[in-house]
Amino acid sequence: MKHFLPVTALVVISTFLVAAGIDSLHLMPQNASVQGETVDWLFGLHFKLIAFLFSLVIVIMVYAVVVFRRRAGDDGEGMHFHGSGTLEFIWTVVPAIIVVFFGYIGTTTLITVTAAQPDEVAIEAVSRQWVWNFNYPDDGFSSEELYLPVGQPIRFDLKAMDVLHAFWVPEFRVKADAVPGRTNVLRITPNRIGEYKLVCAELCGTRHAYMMAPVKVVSREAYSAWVAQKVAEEAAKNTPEARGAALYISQGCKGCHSLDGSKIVGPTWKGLYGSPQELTDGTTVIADDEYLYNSIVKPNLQVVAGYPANVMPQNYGELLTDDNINNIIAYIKTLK
Amino acid sequence: MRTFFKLGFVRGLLGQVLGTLFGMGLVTGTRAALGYDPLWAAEPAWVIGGLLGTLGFMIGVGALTDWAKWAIGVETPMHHGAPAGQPEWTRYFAVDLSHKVIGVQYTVWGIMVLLVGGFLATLFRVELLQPGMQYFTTDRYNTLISAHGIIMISAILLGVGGMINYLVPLMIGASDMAFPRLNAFGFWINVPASLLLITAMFVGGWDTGWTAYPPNSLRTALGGPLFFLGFYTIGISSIVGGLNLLVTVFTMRPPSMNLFRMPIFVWAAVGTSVLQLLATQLVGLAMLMLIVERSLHMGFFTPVLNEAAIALNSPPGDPVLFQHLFWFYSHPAVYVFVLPGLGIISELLPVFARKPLFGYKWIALSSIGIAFLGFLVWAHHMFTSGMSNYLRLPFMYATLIIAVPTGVKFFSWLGTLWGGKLTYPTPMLFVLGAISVFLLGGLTGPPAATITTDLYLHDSYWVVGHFHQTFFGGFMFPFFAAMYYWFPKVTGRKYNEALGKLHFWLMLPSFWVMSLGQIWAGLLGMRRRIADYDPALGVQNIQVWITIAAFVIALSILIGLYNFIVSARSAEVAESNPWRSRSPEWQIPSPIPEHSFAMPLAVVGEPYDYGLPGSVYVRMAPAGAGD
Amino acid sequence: MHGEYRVALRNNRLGLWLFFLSESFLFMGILVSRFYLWGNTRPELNQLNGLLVTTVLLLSSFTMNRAETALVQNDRKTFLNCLLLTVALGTLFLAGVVVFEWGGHIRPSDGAYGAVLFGMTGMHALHVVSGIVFILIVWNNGRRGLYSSEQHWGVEACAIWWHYVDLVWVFFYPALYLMGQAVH
Amino acid sequence: MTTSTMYALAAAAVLILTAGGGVGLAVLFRLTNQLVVGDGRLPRVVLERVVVPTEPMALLRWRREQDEERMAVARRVAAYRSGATVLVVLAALTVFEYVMNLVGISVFGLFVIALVKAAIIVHYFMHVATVFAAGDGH
Repeated sequence: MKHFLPVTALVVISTFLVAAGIDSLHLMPQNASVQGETVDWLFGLHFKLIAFLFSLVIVIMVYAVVVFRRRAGDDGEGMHFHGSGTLEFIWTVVPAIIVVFFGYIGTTTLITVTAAQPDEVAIEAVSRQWVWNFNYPDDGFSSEELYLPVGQPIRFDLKAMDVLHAFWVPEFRVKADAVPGRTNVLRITPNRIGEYKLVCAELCGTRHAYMMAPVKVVSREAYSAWVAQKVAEEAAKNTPEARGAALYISQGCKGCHSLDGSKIVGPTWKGLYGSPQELTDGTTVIADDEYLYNSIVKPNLQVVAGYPANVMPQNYGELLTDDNINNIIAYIKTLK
Repeated sequence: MRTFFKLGFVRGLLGQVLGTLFGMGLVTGTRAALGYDPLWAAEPAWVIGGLLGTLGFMIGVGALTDWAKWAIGVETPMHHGAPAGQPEWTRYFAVDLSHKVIGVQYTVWGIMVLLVGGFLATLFRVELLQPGMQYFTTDRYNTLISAHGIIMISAILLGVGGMINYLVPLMIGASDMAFPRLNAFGFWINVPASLLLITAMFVGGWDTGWTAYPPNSLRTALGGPLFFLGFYTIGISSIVGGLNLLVTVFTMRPPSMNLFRMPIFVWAAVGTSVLQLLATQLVGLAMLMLIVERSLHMGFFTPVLNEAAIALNSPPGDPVLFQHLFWFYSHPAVYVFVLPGLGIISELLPVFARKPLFGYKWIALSSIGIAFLGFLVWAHHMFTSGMSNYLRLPFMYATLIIAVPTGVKFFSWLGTLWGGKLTYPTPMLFVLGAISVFLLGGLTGPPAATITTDLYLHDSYWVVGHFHQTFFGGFMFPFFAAMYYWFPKVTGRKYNEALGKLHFWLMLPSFWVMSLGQIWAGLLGMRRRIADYDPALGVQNIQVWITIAAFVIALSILIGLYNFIVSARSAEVAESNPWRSRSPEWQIPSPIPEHSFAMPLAVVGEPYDYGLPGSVYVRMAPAGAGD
Repeated sequence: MHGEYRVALRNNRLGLWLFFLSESFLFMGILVSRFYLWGNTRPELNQLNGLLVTTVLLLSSFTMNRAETALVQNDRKTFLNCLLLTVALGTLFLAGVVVFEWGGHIRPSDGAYGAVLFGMTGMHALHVVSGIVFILIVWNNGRRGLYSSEQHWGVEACAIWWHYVDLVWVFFYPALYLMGQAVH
Repeated sequence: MTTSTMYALAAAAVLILTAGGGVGLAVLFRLTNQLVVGDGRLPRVVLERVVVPTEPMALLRWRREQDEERMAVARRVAAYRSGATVLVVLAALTVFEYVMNLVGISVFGLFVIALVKAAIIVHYFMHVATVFAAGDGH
């Protein structure tokens, strides 16, 4: 019993020190969503438990290591006892109660975080290698930037067009995978005006690290103004070139083909139309309408030297109508 | 030179090369016969080549010889000792049926694979020192992290195999494992598998991580299928190893050794083996499905349907199915890695505390409890995959419950330390280090287990930190503890205590720095598996610390290996029981003779009655006596 | 019986059954995939063919059992003949699956139907082939008189392996042909 | 195939199997018997007159020998017959399974039937009990 007081005192002191240390570190970026408040609250609870359990085990271990070390000249054996059913029972049942309690808290908070809101607005987040795209179905336009009105519950419908991606804005705390063939739902109510970054959290290939999109949480007035501007832009988009430019973004061409002459994964579109292209089989063709059409529909037919085959999806012929393909070609023609 | 070409290992390598070439020729020849153009199709050629190369290795090394002889009805008596007319050392490079040789083979090959995996880690740690790409392309980086993952996993499985194969038959007084030939097969299949994994890095690599999630893994480069094949082959080793151990423990104990008088490590080995035997099949299946989906376009995991499938009204494939199959193995695999390590901790603590293991039965049953619960928690790796709450919640509860048996282990270890006469030679230091590190892993688990907080932590660096803590605390530290502890038994010589302590005091603090850095980076919002990070996250300083710590860990491991190699060759001869252990393997000479126990064992006491005057655990009894 | 043989026999039996347990997880994984992907539907398959191959495999299990019984009863001729009969029935089963089922209107690349159908039958067929090879090895060794009515672990292993392959089909047959709504 | 045709076919099959099969079985009785009980090397009926020993000890021994021989024959017949019985039961269960599916049994019901079949195979064909015996063969 002579060890009981010092050990207890050390555990208590250590618990407070560790908990205070964790608090002072500012471990996470500033929260910016209603759901995040629940998440952060649970994190706080977890950190307190961690501080206590860490101190409990480490203090007792270090104490034993120091106090029960073999002194010089002592050749005896340790105390002889095989265990204690009471103790084992206690440290089975108490942790079991604690984890069930945490399970219960986990359940209620999960229900809070995933609950549908009556006035929520749906936004479709479409992911492709390696770009994000946001469709605002209520207003009929799509955007590369995610604008959100502050205080407005949002339901994100997550879609993936090729491989797995995951939708994560650290400041919003919650994340969900975008799975091909499914529509996963993520609910976020942003509550803090500011600029954030949406990142892809599921390894999705070569440019995974760079798969980001800007997120702007703005006041409701600014949001309405932005929507009006996007709607107007949408109306102006009715030329083939403009539709092509929109397809360049919405179909993910942007992920691999640059507009400024730099090499990403596929050939740049700058100055592409009418230029000679050297192919892997050694021949050279002029990039005319037919060539461009074929390159979109059957990308492996004529592969430009220096670029890998099999990277571009083979199914654009099914995804795009001929009109759309011609719009894209019209757009490419404008890129001198 | 003649000796060199007679080594099974060398013949195996030749066999693998020939088998690979034959497989490639087979594919190309078939394509020629069927009139396909072009003749060379890289993927089927490499897959069939890899498969036949593995077979070629196993034929070349001689792991299949006895079974082939059995098939044609030739007697195959057990062979003991080096191959006829060859020096003693050659048996370590050939198929040998002694579990002691196989244990050493597992361990040494495991350490070599570990060095490869560690080397890859140092490479990409350098890349992460600063934002932007400095040394690699993103593709090369992705290959490095993927290869680091799977190569380390195979290294850990090899280390686990080494400890189990060497120790368990000795601890239960068995002459050998139940199926010595299967045992040798189980080790040697790892060698072509490791080579497949390393080859995969050089034929295009793959960028899926070790988890190989489709559809990305269906589109990745040629390294992908070779990685699937290598993973599958490692799985075969796990299955036969687990099977062999279970039979050994259940049938080859002396009659006087009941289940609760086995050394505690044997319990851990049983838990591990059950998981290996049963769960591994599922990841094998998942890998096989990936291979056939890639080569035959069987749409298990792609939601896209062709016209014929639409006409059939066929449902689409689903990428999430793969995750279920994969994690049904790969979560229990974590317990395959850590249970033996936790067993080592429980085994060594009483020896260095000079008192009985606190709560033997509770620790033993907690191993089985963890193994059992391990089957019920796989979907916590998929909390963000879009499962409904009704599915997610039971997995959350099951995951949290695992904290209970794990806690029992921790508190029982503290109970074992309490009131002992503790000494701190290197193995004990590693055991204490393991407890502290595994504690970190245990404490960073629950926030990832409650779904609400996991929605933040999932796929972040927190997870990276968490599993490195569990693997270092549950495997690496106990593994080195075991290496130092049984070194005198295996080699008959003493290791260098000063170098051992240097190893420990470099490795422990640097690991703490590394893993706490990873945890912190994760909380700041850093994702896993990214080649480049956003400077705005403010994690660059942390990355520098992690990288420095990683290099110190690498240095400390090299010091440890230097110690082992030099000491094994020229150090002082050790006494047969330097730790005054009660376990059977310490009651016989070091190094252990070919037939370990001259006389059958009789268990006459409790395994961990340290400090009880006059009591012994086992007695070597002439046949028929005892019990 | 010789003591060493007894010990080995006990180990071998336990080992083989543990392997069955392990294999059961493989086949359960395949069955789970079937229900995960197909749900309560199935493609239209030839029912007659399904019944026929099932019957053939069932008969082969009977002949295998008879071979083992004959060996125990020291009836060598029946033993060897029944082994060959089993090989013949096993081959017939394979032919039924390969020719009629694989040659049907569904190809492996046809969505989840094709993938699971070929995955299930393919993995099972792989085990049937291994069983046939095993039986041929045992037949050859039996012909040379390597098994006695007391000591014949090879035969026993081969027989229960073959029954295990049949056992898997007991679950695969309804999963492929009977369970769920056939989709036209 | 429509459901009604399937019903018709199943009914016809049952009729043919019961009527035709019964007659066939009766006709092929001897062959069937051989199929069921084994290879025909069973001891034939002994026609010559049996000399029964009169001396008491010899009589006892003779009776024991007679018993053992009968027992051996019975065991052999039983061994062969059990295989045939299992075959018949499994076949019946398969037909039952097929017919029940036409009637509209649930997936769960089909699983139960499969489990019963599996249990029969595991017990009678695979001799699962030998795993738990201490290796004493057959």
